[in-house]
Amino acid sequence: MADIRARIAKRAAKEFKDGDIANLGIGLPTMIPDFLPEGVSIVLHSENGFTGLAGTPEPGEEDYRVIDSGGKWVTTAPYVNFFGAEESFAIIRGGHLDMTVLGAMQVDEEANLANWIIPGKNVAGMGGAMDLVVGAKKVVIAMTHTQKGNHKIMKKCTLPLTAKKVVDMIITEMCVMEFIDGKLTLTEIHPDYTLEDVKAATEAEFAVSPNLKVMEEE
Amino acid sequence: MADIRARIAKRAAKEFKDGDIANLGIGLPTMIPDFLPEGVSIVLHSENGFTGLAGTPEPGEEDYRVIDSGGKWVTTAPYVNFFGAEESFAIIRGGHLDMTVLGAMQVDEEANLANWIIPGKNVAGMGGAMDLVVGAKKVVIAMTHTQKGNHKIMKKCTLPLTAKKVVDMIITEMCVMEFIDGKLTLTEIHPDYTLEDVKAATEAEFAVSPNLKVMEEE
Amino acid sequence: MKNKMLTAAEAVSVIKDGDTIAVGGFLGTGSPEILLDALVAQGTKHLTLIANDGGMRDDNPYTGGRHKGVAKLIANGQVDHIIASHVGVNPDIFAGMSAGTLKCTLVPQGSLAEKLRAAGAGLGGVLTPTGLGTPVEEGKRIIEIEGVDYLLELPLKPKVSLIRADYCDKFGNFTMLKATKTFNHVMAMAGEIVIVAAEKVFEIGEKDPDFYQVSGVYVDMIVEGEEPWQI
Amino acid sequence: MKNKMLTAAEAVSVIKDGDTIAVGGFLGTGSPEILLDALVAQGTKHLTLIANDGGMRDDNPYTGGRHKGVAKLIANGQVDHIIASHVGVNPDIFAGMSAGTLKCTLVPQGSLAEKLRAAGAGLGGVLTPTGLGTPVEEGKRIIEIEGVDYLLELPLKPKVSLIRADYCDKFGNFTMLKATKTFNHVMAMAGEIVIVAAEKVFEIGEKDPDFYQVSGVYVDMIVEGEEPWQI
Repeated sequence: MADIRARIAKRAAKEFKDGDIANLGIGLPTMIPDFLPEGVSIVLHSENGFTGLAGTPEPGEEDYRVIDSGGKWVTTAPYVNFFGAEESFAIIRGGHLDMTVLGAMQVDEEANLANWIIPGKNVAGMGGAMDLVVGAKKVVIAMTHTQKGNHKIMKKCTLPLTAKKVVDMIITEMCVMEFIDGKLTLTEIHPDYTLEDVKAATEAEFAVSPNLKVMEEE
Repeated sequence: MADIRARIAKRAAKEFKDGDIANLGIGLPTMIPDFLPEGVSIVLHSENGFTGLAGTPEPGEEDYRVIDSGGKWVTTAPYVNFFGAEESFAIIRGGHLDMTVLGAMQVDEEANLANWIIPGKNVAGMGGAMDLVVGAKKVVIAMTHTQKGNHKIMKKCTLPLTAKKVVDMIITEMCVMEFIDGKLTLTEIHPDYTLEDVKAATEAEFAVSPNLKVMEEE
Repeated sequence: MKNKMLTAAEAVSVIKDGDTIAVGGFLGTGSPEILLDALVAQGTKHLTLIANDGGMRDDNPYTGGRHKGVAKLIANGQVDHIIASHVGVNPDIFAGMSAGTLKCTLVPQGSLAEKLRAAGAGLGGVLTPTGLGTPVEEGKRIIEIEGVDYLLELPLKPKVSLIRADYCDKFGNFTMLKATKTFNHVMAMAGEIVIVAAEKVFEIGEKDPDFYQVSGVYVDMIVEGEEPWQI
Repeated sequence: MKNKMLTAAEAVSVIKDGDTIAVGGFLGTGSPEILLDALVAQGTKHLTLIANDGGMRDDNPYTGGRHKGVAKLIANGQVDHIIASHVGVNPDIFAGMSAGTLKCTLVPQGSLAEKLRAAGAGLGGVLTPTGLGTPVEEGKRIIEIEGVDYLLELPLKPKVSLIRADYCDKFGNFTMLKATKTFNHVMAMAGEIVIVAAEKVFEIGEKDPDFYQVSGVYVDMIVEGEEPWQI
């Protein structure tokens, strides 16, 4: 499982170019900075109000004024700039983020996304997720292909949506899929899996790119 | 004429209470701070981006970064704070100004205001005037009662409007009129004039307050 | 000039049972703790609370063992209705919802900021694509512009806003350091009455004008003595 | 990290004939003079110019005898259409309008700021009472909310925004002193491409983070050498 998560994060890391401004969702996406290619450094936006999220402070070095959007104490890059919610979400919603990478519960053929209501659980709230996926220039979903045997890439999301028609790319341990001219298209497949494996694990209909590539580990 | 202008400014000055935040239009209204009653100091907002407009700098003491909305170099109060247009007009439009005092070409019975298009002249633009009269808590029009014998307090404005139903009070050399329950009402009259004089100089219909007072010079 | 300096107890006495208040900060960081403490002491009930979240309860490892931010009000049963973007961090909120004592309205974080700003800036509303096709659109108008749909988000105006600043002057101009800014500026714009709790209050003119980030025209009351959070 | 440092000539070369540009400042104060000089030298024509006003012509007593702000572009015949709130200070604008060479669209100053901010903040539009019942409402939609009418003001998005800052770092975080802020922040938000001209550019990390007022994420190009205005 650790391998699978790292595989997904590594592949997602390749989507970035130097200087990109991005917001990474909690969990798997936060592993991405560790896997950025040589010469690529990115600027991380934290929706509670800054650009220039860096790492975790040493114990005793915490700054009580600097938390991330999960409430954890964090450190910042030298180019950090802090701002209020109105500015933080103007940055998000105004198209100033090159990319956001988030997990999902479901994605469907129409690029709809569901990732905020877990059935049977209390609804914690969308926080900034709805804004992020509507506002970022590119929305990448990084997730395991299925969840306890259940499909996550659906014909139509059955869970309440986070947003409609917003997903650009899906990266799983099995493959990479992209919405090309609005059509969900398989563009890379991991050597461990066959096309039949991917089809079986995917409820959605998808096209196969004529340039289908191998999803490389390194 | 100088006397008349000072009379109007003096009367307008009495509308302020200590600490009021105000924006004063160009011309006559800028004389108001000189006539504020003892113990009353007000905060002047300049729509190009600050609260704390003060006076005129000594020659050689100009700060090229500090102009007023007319483009003139000015000085600032010790509590000055500077901001951009989005904030300056949020202050204006969000009801954070206690008062604005402006001149007018026409005001009418419905509290409509026309003060931005001069017939036969080029249209310079409304600048911040439309925002000011819509946003300020109280809108006081300080002007001469007539213009070259023409009425300015009309049944209905004939010039293009600056805003609809925004005027709260009119102060002229002849009298003070207020909109009380939506009805234009004469509340003060200057000792130099009779009610008939005011009626002759006013096209609008107006009520006379049962508490009609003398418009005092001092 | 008006004197705006008050004690925390004097300032929060303007808040009455049933009022709508807004409290700045994000998970407690940037929240005005001395005003919240005074409001807990005052015991005002049936509040509608506008905040990004529910703060952090004392058992959260990032609190140093005391309730952080609006968690104080919720733990003390003073809130009937919370309007927030995310309430998952404070378990008291789910408990209150289950018990039927707390209503929760969820608003996307960016829309929450814009709704507050709209109230403060005199806008009748703003159009946003955020929330379209989701449960957020329930009961809201959809406005189409050149073939594109937007949700109409209306202004959200608190009676009282409780703001945290690091520095303030006696006019009310204030400055927030680092990531304590969240929601404090827009709530200062939006509140009918605005109370700022500052770590340090300077005399007017003591600092350069550009030292202050937000104009004191929004501020009605100032309370000194906000402390750095204990880590 | 991307290198954003360029000469003024290199930076303004992204502006092509017929483009829509926005220029910060108010009657020239807070306008990026070195970028405007470079754009005059480049000679780009048929521009649509978004600015608060028309700047000041060299014969205005507040200019020290040289064109201030966007007056340079207008004097040089580079602008076909100006979108502004007030153009009365610069007589070249009335002359151009009379000659039929310059079109002028007037927008209330607060609406101009909000239209730019809407473009930068991803809003589909904002509702405002400003302009209702006046010539400003022509061609605009009126939206009624609970019996109250508002004008729908749509976003205004320039291709290139020219901004002035006093201080900037190489990431693009920037700071404007005193009354030079007007329209620079919202235009930095709104521009597809944003060029900042700064008096002084610092290395990244040289100053405290709260030294900077606006995030460098908006900024694509930085030009050093903006000079204090000669009085």
